[in-house]
Amino acid sequence: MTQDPLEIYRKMMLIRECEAQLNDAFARNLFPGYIHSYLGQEACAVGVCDGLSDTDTIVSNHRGRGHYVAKGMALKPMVAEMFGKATGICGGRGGEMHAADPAIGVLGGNGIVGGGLPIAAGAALSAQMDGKGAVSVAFFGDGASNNGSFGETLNVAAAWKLPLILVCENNLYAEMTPLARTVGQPDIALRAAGYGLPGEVVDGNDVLAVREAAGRAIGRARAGDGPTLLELKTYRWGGHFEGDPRKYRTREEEAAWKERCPVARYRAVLLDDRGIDEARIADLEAQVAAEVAEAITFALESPLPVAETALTKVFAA
Amino acid sequence: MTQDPLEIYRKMMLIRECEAQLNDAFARNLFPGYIHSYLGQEACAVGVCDGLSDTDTIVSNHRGRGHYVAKGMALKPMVAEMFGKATGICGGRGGEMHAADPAIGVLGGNGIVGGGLPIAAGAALSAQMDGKGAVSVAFFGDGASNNGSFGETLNVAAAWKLPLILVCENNLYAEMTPLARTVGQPDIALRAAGYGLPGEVVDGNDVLAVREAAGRAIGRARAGDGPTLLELKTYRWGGHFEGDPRKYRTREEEAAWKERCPVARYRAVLLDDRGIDEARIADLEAQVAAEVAEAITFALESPLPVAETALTKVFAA
Amino acid sequence: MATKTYCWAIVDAMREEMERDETVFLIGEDVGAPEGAFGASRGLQKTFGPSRVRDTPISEEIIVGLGVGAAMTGRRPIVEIMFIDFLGLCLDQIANQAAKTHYIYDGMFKMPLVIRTSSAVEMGIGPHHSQSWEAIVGHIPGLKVVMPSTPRDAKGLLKSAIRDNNPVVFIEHIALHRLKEEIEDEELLIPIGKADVKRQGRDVTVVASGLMVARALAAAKTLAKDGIEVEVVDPRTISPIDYDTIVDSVRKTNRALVVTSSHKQFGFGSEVAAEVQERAFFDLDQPVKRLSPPFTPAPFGKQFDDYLNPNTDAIVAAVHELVA
Amino acid sequence: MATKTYCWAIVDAMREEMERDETVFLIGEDVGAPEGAFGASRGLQKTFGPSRVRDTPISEEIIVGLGVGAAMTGRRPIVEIMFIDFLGLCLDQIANQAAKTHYIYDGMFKMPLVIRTSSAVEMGIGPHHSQSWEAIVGHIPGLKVVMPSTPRDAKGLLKSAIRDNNPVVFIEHIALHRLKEEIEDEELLIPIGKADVKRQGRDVTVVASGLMVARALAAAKTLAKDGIEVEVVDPRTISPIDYDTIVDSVRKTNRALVVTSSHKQFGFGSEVAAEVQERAFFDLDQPVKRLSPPFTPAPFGKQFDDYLNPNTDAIVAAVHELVA
Ligand SMILES: Cc1ncc(C[n+]2csc(CCOP(=O)(O)OP(=O)(O)O)c2C)c(N)n1
Ligand SMILES: Cc1ncc(C[n+]2csc(CCOP(=O)(O)OP(=O)(O)O)c2C)c(N)n1
Ligand SMILES: [Mg+2]
Ligand SMILES: [Mg+2]
Repeated sequence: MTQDPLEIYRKMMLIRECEAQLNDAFARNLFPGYIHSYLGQEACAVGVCDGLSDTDTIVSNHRGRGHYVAKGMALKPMVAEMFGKATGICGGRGGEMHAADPAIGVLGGNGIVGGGLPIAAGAALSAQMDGKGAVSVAFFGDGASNNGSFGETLNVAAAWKLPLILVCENNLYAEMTPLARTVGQPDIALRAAGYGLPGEVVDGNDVLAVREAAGRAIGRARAGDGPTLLELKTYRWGGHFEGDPRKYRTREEEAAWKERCPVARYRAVLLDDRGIDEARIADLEAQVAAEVAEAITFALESPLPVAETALTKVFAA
Repeated sequence: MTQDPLEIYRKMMLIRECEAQLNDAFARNLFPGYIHSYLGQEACAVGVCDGLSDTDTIVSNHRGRGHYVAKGMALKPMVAEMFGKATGICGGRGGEMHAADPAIGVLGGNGIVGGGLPIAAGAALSAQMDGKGAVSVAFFGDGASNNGSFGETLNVAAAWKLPLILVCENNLYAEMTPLARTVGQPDIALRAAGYGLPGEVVDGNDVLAVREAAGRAIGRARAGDGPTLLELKTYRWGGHFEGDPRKYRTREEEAAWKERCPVARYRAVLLDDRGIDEARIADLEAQVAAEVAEAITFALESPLPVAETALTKVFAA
Repeated sequence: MATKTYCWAIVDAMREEMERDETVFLIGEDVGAPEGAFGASRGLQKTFGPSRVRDTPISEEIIVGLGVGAAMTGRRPIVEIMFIDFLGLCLDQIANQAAKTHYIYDGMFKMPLVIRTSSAVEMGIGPHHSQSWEAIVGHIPGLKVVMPSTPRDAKGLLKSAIRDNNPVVFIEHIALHRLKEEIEDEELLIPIGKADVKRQGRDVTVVASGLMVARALAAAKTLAKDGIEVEVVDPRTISPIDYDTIVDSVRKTNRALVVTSSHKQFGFGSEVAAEVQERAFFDLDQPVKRLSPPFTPAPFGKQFDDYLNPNTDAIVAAVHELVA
Repeated sequence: MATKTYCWAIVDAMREEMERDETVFLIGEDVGAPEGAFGASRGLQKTFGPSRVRDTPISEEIIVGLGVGAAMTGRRPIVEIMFIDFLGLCLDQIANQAAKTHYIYDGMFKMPLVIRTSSAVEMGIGPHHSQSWEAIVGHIPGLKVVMPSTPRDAKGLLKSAIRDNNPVVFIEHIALHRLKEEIEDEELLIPIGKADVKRQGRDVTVVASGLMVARALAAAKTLAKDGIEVEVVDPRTISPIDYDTIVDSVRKTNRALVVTSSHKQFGFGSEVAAEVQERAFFDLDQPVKRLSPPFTPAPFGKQFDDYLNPNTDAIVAAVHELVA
């Protein structure tokens, strides 16, 4: 775990800036395709990944940039991938929903809701067989928790005591449908007990709370004590994708959640509790903004992959 | 619900005899294919179905004869179906894993473990839309509760308050694998709470306990109060199918469960608590045995369907 | 007559059938209050209420299963699977349950179930949203599979599908949703299983489905300038295929090309080529040709899609080869 | 040399590869302590322990998914899906995850995953255990699909599949499990993607897979008595298909018949017929014929299976028609 409290803030700001500047590029018609923004959920990815090292793995979903950044993916190739550029980490083939980096344990995003959970369990099985204390994390949404793969994964993870941390980012919506309309009971974490693993509801907008809960779960997993389901209550500031008119919720609800901004909250902690001065924070913010701007410029200026390359790498040698 | 306590006994004995005489036919090489015996689980089907009427529906699984008999399927066409005969209720096309009768609300068995749960939910949705208080029951095994369809069904049923009773017959094994090896927690009923519906563990070898619990669940469903998950703890006396050498468990374990024979237990209740005399019971037993023998003879003497009929009824008019 | 988009044609078909028959209902992700991820259920929940037009959780297996159970108990469900790429999560309910129930139970149950789904092949959305999997459902006996290429066909076929007593997989294409066409005000029912000759011609038969129909027609226009008259046959129904119409055309033209958005391997192109050569071998002057995207996943980005998928020029070139 | 059953050949292949490479492991329903529902993992858990040979719950989606995740992190999983009829429960993990991961991530991950599964078509077990769905996985780019018809092929292909860095769907047939053949004691690796000419002949090429290979050979014997020499080609690999071998044979015989246990519609027969007519049109004296079960579900009972599935007599008759 990071000892430097500013490092946590830097990661959160990296995500925040990345999302803001990508939305900006989108608004200026510079982005190809959909953006599934991670704005508002920064504390989730950063709090969880803070306890992980490069030998631990994560599996992401369609809303993955926060996870990629928090796990330490290099910014330029990550952003270039979002634009589908040849300089992207997957050469531009993956695009907005798919980036990966085996070197730091990022096993990819997914276009299939719930598709990553079984894969994360597979990575946990590998880690268990290796016996070196590595863990696997699955990030998924509240919507994914209603898919069949969720129950299968909880059960297998509990039965085999896999070193798996199941992180449900409950942002209250799946596309345009509020969670309350599609579940019998709104706390996803409560589903854990029935499958025989611990489950915990955490304030997903409080990075320190997430970090603590994740730390406990990671510790249990490393010690061979099996999986944990964490439900991080949070909110997706944007629409399902950029451009979504968000008719399914009120501007008041959005404003109330923005009041609980995870970045601002942690900034206040730094200022008030950790005695870090405003100037240092502002400095870091400027630096992060510049870094992201550079990555976006890099992506915009990068070439598209040559179309003929689509015929390559269907099979591995 | 049946008021006549002997009627419940008759149904249990019908199942018991049916299974015993089918096994006998199997031993004499008169049965085509596999027999998934229901011996030992009689109280489950009878206890649950006692609260149902013909307008209520059930969905069964691969171990379905108990359900068919308990729901009132005519014996001869049911048994003939098991033998794949032209006189079977499905003309012999369904065979041992598939019998149905829309007239009494039997929506079929299934060769796919877990395949029936979503269908039962669909029938419950129909019943809810009809608004006439009918309910739907899904029978499935402990093994099926580990399939993705289980979680999806619990969640939808709870979210929509469907008039659905989910009956898990936990007989401790899925094929040759004991449940304990494939779950993190052995009580399937405990999974209900996390999805927002009531769950209850019931002694599946006590027909009155099953009947009572099912009655409550059916009552809730009829009243519009939504679904219930019942876990009936029971035991499969035979192997997964007849001929299975049952190497995965001890003869002692089997003997201990046979001590708790659901049929003998209820027989004792009739004798001891209800003051029904031995002769009347023995009479009924003889009558049931004869009825089953007649059905088996009917099936054995019936012709196989003409092979060319396989080309018909792929589509409905 | 009114000009309608493909998307509105879908909405109209459902609305008309829901008005006509109260056992018809619609469920799926975002189909209710949000009125469809692509607007294909606009106004329906407002008219028919939240019981008959319901949002489901992201639970593809039970979405189809709910339809199966409801169809067995007297209703006519329309269930929506947002993208056909999600078929892998619900194929059991489609192929083992919906497709076989009428048959297994000796005709005791009808299965008037419509599974509406969409392809987004060529829209640049990447590998999990760019597949054209009609062949997978086409391989299953007991299913009907429909893939309309125009607004009018979409409306008429969807209405027929809803009235059909069998499971119908109804495959829309998101890129066609904005296509416009005049549609008569009278009731429109287009029979499932009938191909449509979209253009008459004597020289080459082009069998094209979905997105490819418009391109085949555009290619035919170009080729006409060179004096090559192409007959364009849109099967509309992928299973069962109307081979009578296709083979009649080939008997006349003696040359055939099949153009699809799905892979050649085990795909629609192979199916049609195999049957046509069997039925019309001695009428063929050339082997039946197939034009398809190559056998790779679909990477993210329009440039890949443009490269991988057959376009009008490729159709023109393939026809030239056939008549050379 | 030792005589081995098809089933023991499978066991031997896994045992040898597990001994050779400790990253190989096996999971599936009943594969561990019960040693396989059909005995195809006999002795493996005893030798390799319960961590490397594990019983899973009845959770097909995660069975494959566990393999995907483990393969991405350096292992070589063998996962068993008991019957291919259960593909509808795990097709997403096979087709969208396993098949595409290497491609999407630009080659950063290998996917050395074997999905072992079985067909029981023709065994009288009824509609949910009698399908031959090789065409469904054959339609997916990024997968290899193998379907051995003899013990020796089973062993050699399974060993190759385990060493392959790509996902391989390995389709056994339960009825072949007891088939016996002599297999060399030396290491046996049969390359994926190579067809095998099981019998030489000059008059007609019969392409047969799985259960049908033995029947094609039996038919060839009968036909030889009438002076008709049949060449029997067993593709062994369903995807990618070794068309070079098949087309070479057809160029020689000028007549081709494809015999399969899967439906003609969108099936292996159509795929082969389409490609063969495209590549060898002017060498063909007759259209490529296909012999397949009719397009119905499989009802319970041997009499139906015997009626529905191609038998030796039907092959003989079809060949006679081709040479008529
Ligand atoms: C299996 C599947 N079903 C549906 C979709 C379409 N879809 C994409 S994202 C999404 C909502 C996901 O909601 P949630 O899991 O809560 O994640 P969030 O978007 O809120 O982060 C849906 C329905 C999909 N991609 N995959
Ligand atoms: C989806 C699926 N997976 C596996 C099988 C093979 N199979 C048939 S019955 C069975 C065990 C089912 O166990 P359970 O649900 O507990 O029912 P029981 O047989 O104990 O009554 C299995 C694995 C199947 N038919 N369907
Ligand atoms: Mg969400
Ligand atoms: Mg069981």
